[in-house]
Amino acid sequence: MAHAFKVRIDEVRVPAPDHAELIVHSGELIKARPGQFCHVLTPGMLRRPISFSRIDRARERVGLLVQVVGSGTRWMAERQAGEWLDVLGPLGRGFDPPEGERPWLLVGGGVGIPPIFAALEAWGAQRTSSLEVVLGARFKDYLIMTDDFRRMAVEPALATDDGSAGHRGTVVPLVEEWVSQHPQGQLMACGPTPMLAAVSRAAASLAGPVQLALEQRMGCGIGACLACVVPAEPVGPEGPRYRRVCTDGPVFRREELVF
Amino acid sequence: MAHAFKVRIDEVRVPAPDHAELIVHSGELIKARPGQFCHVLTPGMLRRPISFSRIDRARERVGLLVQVVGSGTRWMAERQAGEWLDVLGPLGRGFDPPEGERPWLLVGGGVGIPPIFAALEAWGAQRTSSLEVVLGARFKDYLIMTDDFRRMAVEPALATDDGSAGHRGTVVPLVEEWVSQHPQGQLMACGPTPMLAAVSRAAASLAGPVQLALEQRMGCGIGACLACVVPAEPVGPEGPRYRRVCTDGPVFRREELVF
Amino acid sequence: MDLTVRLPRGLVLKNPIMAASGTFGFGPEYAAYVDLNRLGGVSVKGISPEPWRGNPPPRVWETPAGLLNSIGLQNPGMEVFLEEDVPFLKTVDTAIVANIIGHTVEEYRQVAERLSQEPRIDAFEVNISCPNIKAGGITFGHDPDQAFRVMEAVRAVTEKPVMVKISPNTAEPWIVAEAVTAAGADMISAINTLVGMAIDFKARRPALGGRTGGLSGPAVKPVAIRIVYEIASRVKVPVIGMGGIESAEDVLEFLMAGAQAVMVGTITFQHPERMLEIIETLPEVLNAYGFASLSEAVGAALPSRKEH
Amino acid sequence: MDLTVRLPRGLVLKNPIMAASGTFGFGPEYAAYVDLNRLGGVSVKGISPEPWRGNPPPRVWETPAGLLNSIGLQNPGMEVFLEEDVPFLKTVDTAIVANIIGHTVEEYRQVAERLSQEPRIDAFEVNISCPNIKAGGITFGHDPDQAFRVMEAVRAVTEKPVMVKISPNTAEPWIVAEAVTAAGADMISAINTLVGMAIDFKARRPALGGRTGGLSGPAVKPVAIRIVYEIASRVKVPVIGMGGIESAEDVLEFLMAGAQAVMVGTITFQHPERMLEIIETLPEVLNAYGFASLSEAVGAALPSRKEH
Ligand SMILES: Cc1cc2nc3c(=O)[nH]c(=O)nc-3n(C[C@H](O)[C@H](O)[C@H](O)COP(=O)(O)OP(=O)(O)OC[C@H]3O[C@@H](n4cnc5c(N)ncnc54)[C@H](O)[C@@H]3O)c2cc1C
Ligand SMILES: Cc1cc2nc3c(=O)[nH]c(=O)nc-3n(C[C@H](O)[C@H](O)[C@H](O)COP(=O)(O)OP(=O)(O)OC[C@H]3O[C@@H](n4cnc5c(N)ncnc54)[C@H](O)[C@@H]3O)c2cc1C
Ligand SMILES: Cc1cc2nc3c(=O)[nH]c(=O)nc-3n(C[C@H](O)[C@H](O)[C@H](O)COP(=O)(O)O)c2cc1C
Ligand SMILES: Cc1cc2nc3c(=O)[nH]c(=O)nc-3n(C[C@H](O)[C@H](O)[C@H](O)COP(=O)(O)O)c2cc1C
Ligand code: FES
Ligand code: FES
Repeated sequence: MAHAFKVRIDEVRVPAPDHAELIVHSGELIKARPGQFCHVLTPGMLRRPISFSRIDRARERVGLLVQVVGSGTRWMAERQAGEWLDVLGPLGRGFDPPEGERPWLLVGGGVGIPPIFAALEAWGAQRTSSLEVVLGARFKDYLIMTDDFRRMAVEPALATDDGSAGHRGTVVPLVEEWVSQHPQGQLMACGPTPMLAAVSRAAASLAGPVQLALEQRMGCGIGACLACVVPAEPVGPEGPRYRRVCTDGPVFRREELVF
Repeated sequence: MAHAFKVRIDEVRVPAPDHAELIVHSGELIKARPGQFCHVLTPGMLRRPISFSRIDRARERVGLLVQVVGSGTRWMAERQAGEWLDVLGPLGRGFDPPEGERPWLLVGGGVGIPPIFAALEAWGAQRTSSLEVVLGARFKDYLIMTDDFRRMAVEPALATDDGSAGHRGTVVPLVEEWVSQHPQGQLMACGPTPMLAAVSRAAASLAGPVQLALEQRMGCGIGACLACVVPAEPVGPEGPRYRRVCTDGPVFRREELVF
Repeated sequence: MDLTVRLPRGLVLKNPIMAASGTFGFGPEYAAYVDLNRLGGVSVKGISPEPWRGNPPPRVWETPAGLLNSIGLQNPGMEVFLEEDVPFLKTVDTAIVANIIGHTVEEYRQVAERLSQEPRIDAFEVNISCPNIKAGGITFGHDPDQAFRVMEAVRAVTEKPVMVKISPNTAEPWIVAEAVTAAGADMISAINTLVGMAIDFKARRPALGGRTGGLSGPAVKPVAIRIVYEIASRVKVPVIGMGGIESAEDVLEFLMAGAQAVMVGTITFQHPERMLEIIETLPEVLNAYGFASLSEAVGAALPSRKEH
Repeated sequence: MDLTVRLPRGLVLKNPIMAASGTFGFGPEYAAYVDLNRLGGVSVKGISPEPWRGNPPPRVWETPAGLLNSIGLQNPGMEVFLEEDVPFLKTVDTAIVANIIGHTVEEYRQVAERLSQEPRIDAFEVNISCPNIKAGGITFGHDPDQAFRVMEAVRAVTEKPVMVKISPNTAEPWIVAEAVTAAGADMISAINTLVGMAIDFKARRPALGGRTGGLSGPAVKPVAIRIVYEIASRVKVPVIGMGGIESAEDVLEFLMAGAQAVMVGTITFQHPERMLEIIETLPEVLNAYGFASLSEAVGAALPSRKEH
């Protein structure tokens, strides 16, 4: 029977100001697919959904990379190696593996970068076609994990809102350009909802699958409470139907969603 | 201007199972009189009122001896030397010093023992008349501070509910006996309200002052909220008047109270 | 210790701990985490005759020791429930309570009538107290006459045990409890959520998509205890208590205030296994406070009990 | 940043932070801890024509993120207040709000008339919402007609600014707010405490001497925000918000929900100096969320403001 369980924090890294990556040891969580998440107990009323930033099956370690935005992520960032986290997971629908022949674009924005890196780490080695990565953030310091991508021999294209690194502005023009050059391509993206909406529009013409990993405030994390919904197809007379990020997602196909 | 302030815990003692005595360093709290208290911040909504178990002016240290009965006292008992407590105090009306010529009885029950010891420590050395101490508790282990009394060269008479140390039963028969032998005596007592009610009755005939230190659930601790009241004289047609333990007490004269 | 609870019309719970409606899906969702066979019962998510979409997201927001939700009773309607969830429920041995909702008296009647034919449903919980929908829902629960009419319509179409779920958002919730008891309710469940709101500073608007939401969790426990106590003091039928339960001690508090059984909601999101832990520790906690049996604790703090 | 708040009938606050009635005594009690000259104002403990004894102890009980109290409006009566506390209040420079209570409309009139003669009193807060007394108090606050009559009687005897304090324990608190505004109230203050209860396991009875109590503290903030928002959306007069404020962020939440100023209660027991800290940090917090002035934040989350 599944249950909440405790995992040991092996290591705490500080990839950027206001960020922390907890490397936790767990034979259970390494079963995760990139794009899945675990639901972490913090002192608040609700658990916090956090994606996996890396899934190291060999060493039985996964990464949880958080940006401090409130009480729960602050609490997580203050943990020390040797402490334990209470988690539920892995949860949700992750990314489907890339299709072998298609050019492949990975797009990450802010704390949407970690699951994108996890996808690259999981499937990047077996790729037979071209691969590019586009990362965006508010400013330079928040462009996390770029060294991890480089270690995977991928040089990500960068965009920052303030131009402090890479292109000034969002990732969207970079995505548009790639789409126009790779009409047969496939895409995986994770980031803030407005970014995903723009990426979804930009990628509408792609022949391959466009997979988007969404965020939404969650209650249970396991499909019972219907808190974590996002507007989805089909759109009826009353409006779009609502689907759950925690179990129907976080990863959806762009055709499934309504932004 | 008075304010809440932080005091350093110099030492944590474990005088009995489920008890802890925090020895804190503070130039402010040593101004306290025995019977006064400080209001300690714990994770709950309200501060916890705790009396002083010892007031060492020379070394600028006071003792806060708690019995674990709930979340706040448990939190206090888990503190370590070197940590800090946030306190308001000293607060309330303490014991008046004993009158020099009168035989003097000190009565402590359970966690009412600490302020009784503080009174002995403060005034015991200057006494010119006889002094006796009666201590009571549920069972042997909860008879705290007896060694402290002995170090002051006082052998306390003991009573436990279950007879595991000293007389079986309450302190009341011991008090009655002392009262009958010392009609000119004076008395100070602290303990659970039913014990104080019985002591008050037993001491009704004493010629000297009978001072009783009461407990009540508190809000502000400084006289503003009227939470901490106990029934007091005068009794009007509607019943007794209510007076505040935090500022009118905790120490009252027996004539002031209605049990 | 025997934890069995015997309720009207032959409704028997293995123990007094049930999952609260809306926090436990239709049953299957938590089945991977909780052995449903060990629960006293499960009150499923509110069911209407037709599917309801629910409110726009965000639908939950944390507050101090509490949770605001504006799910808006999203549900696939009674037919989908019967087809997709009841088969699973037939495989588990726990009391199944169908929480029913409607926009009109007629809709309540419809769903009660249809689900009454399904033997797997052991009881009804008539939800006239959900603050998250505009028509129906809470408006029935704030007016004793309308509440009476809903209960009367449900009573006419089912012989199964029926409880009515009371809103805490009125000055005197027991008036509605008295009205529905007069209309034939076998039990009262209390409380549903308190109406509340939070502001999203960045969006400069109410944080929840539905604007207001229902407040649940430990924050509301004192309000719930008081309402259970008042209803149990005034109404003859059994009361099922809920609101903020986190521990076996909290369960004891509801029992002493007059509840015969309880439901556990919000805390399940944090700790899926908490209900089972509560069931395990309840006998110890009862003993620790001097109760030799479950029934001894029920109503122990009520004035009537003190006079005995 | 200028934090001055201008309210009806010339009532001016240095800043929007006032001490909530019943949590700050009559003023002198906290004077050793808080420089009263720095506060926006102080609403003193409820004052009746004659002394009130209050309820038997215990009078407070902790709950999750909340506090239950059943003080029962113990106070020495208006004459003692005038003699013993007003002289001290004359030495401090902050707005003094007299919180007034009565068992009857006539008693409200009496105390308003008598205190109206005292120049040191800057405003009245008519408390028709205290859950801790049997007659008067909350019963006026739950009935718009009775609330109207209380306000009408007070209005007839004073030219000072008057706010009426609203109970959260009804389904539609704005109805009472509308009634008292029609009777001449210059402002609304909201909320008073929610009715709640806790059980003392050992005593096997309700924990508070007064049986039920009023729930305050962070637990109630979502209920308070919603009521302030609804009243501010419906009523033209300024709203003074309160309920669970712990921080400058909480103050901003009330401002955005439509409050022009706030009162701070329960948290003062934990941190006597918290109101001053809030006053100091409020400008930073306003700036952090993009508000250049206090008035910009007021009502920023109201629907009417969004349409501009
Ligand atoms: C599937 C999924 C995966 C995520 N993966 C990551 C990740 O790898 N790294 C990372 O830093 N963040 C991730 N997030 C966002 C992360 O969950 C929030 O930043 C976090 O919950 C904020 O909690 P807090 O207590 O710090 O903030 P607070 O604002 O204090 O939280 C209050 C409440 O709002 C919820 N909340 C606030 N922001 C969000 C948000 N953006 N999404 C969902 N709930 C939110 C919290 O969970 C909590 O219930 C993910 C979100 C989802 C849904
Ligand atoms: C003037 C005074 C002096 C005291 N001195 C001591 C002392 O030296 N050592 C000691 O161990 N205890 C002392 N007490 C009792 C002590 O305050 C309580 O045991 C303590 O507050 C319990 O807190 P808790 O969180 O552990 O218990 P909980 O039961 O979890 O507390 C819940 C609430 O009830 C209040 N409360 C519970 N029991 C009492 C009580 N007996 N008296 C007052 N409030 C209570 C708490 O302060 C808190 O607000 C004193 C009480 C008073 C009034
Ligand atoms: C997310 C959520 C959804 C809910 N949905 C329903 C519902 O569909 N029907 C209902 O009667 N109550 C519903 N409730 C109310 C709960 O059943 C319960 O009455 C309330 O949450 C108080 O209990 P708790 O504090 O243990 O959660 C819901 C509560 C929550 C938190
Ligand atoms: C101990 C206590 C006593 C109170 N007494 C009064 C009172 O006399 N008059 C009144 O209008 N409100 C009274 N209140 C209510 C507060 O003024 C305030 O409305 C409520 O506590 C919510 O604010 P808070 O959560 O910041 O405390 C009292 C509250 C508490 C906690
Ligand atoms: S968080 Fe509960 S259904 Fe998704
Ligand atoms: S605790 Fe507030 S008056 Fe004593």
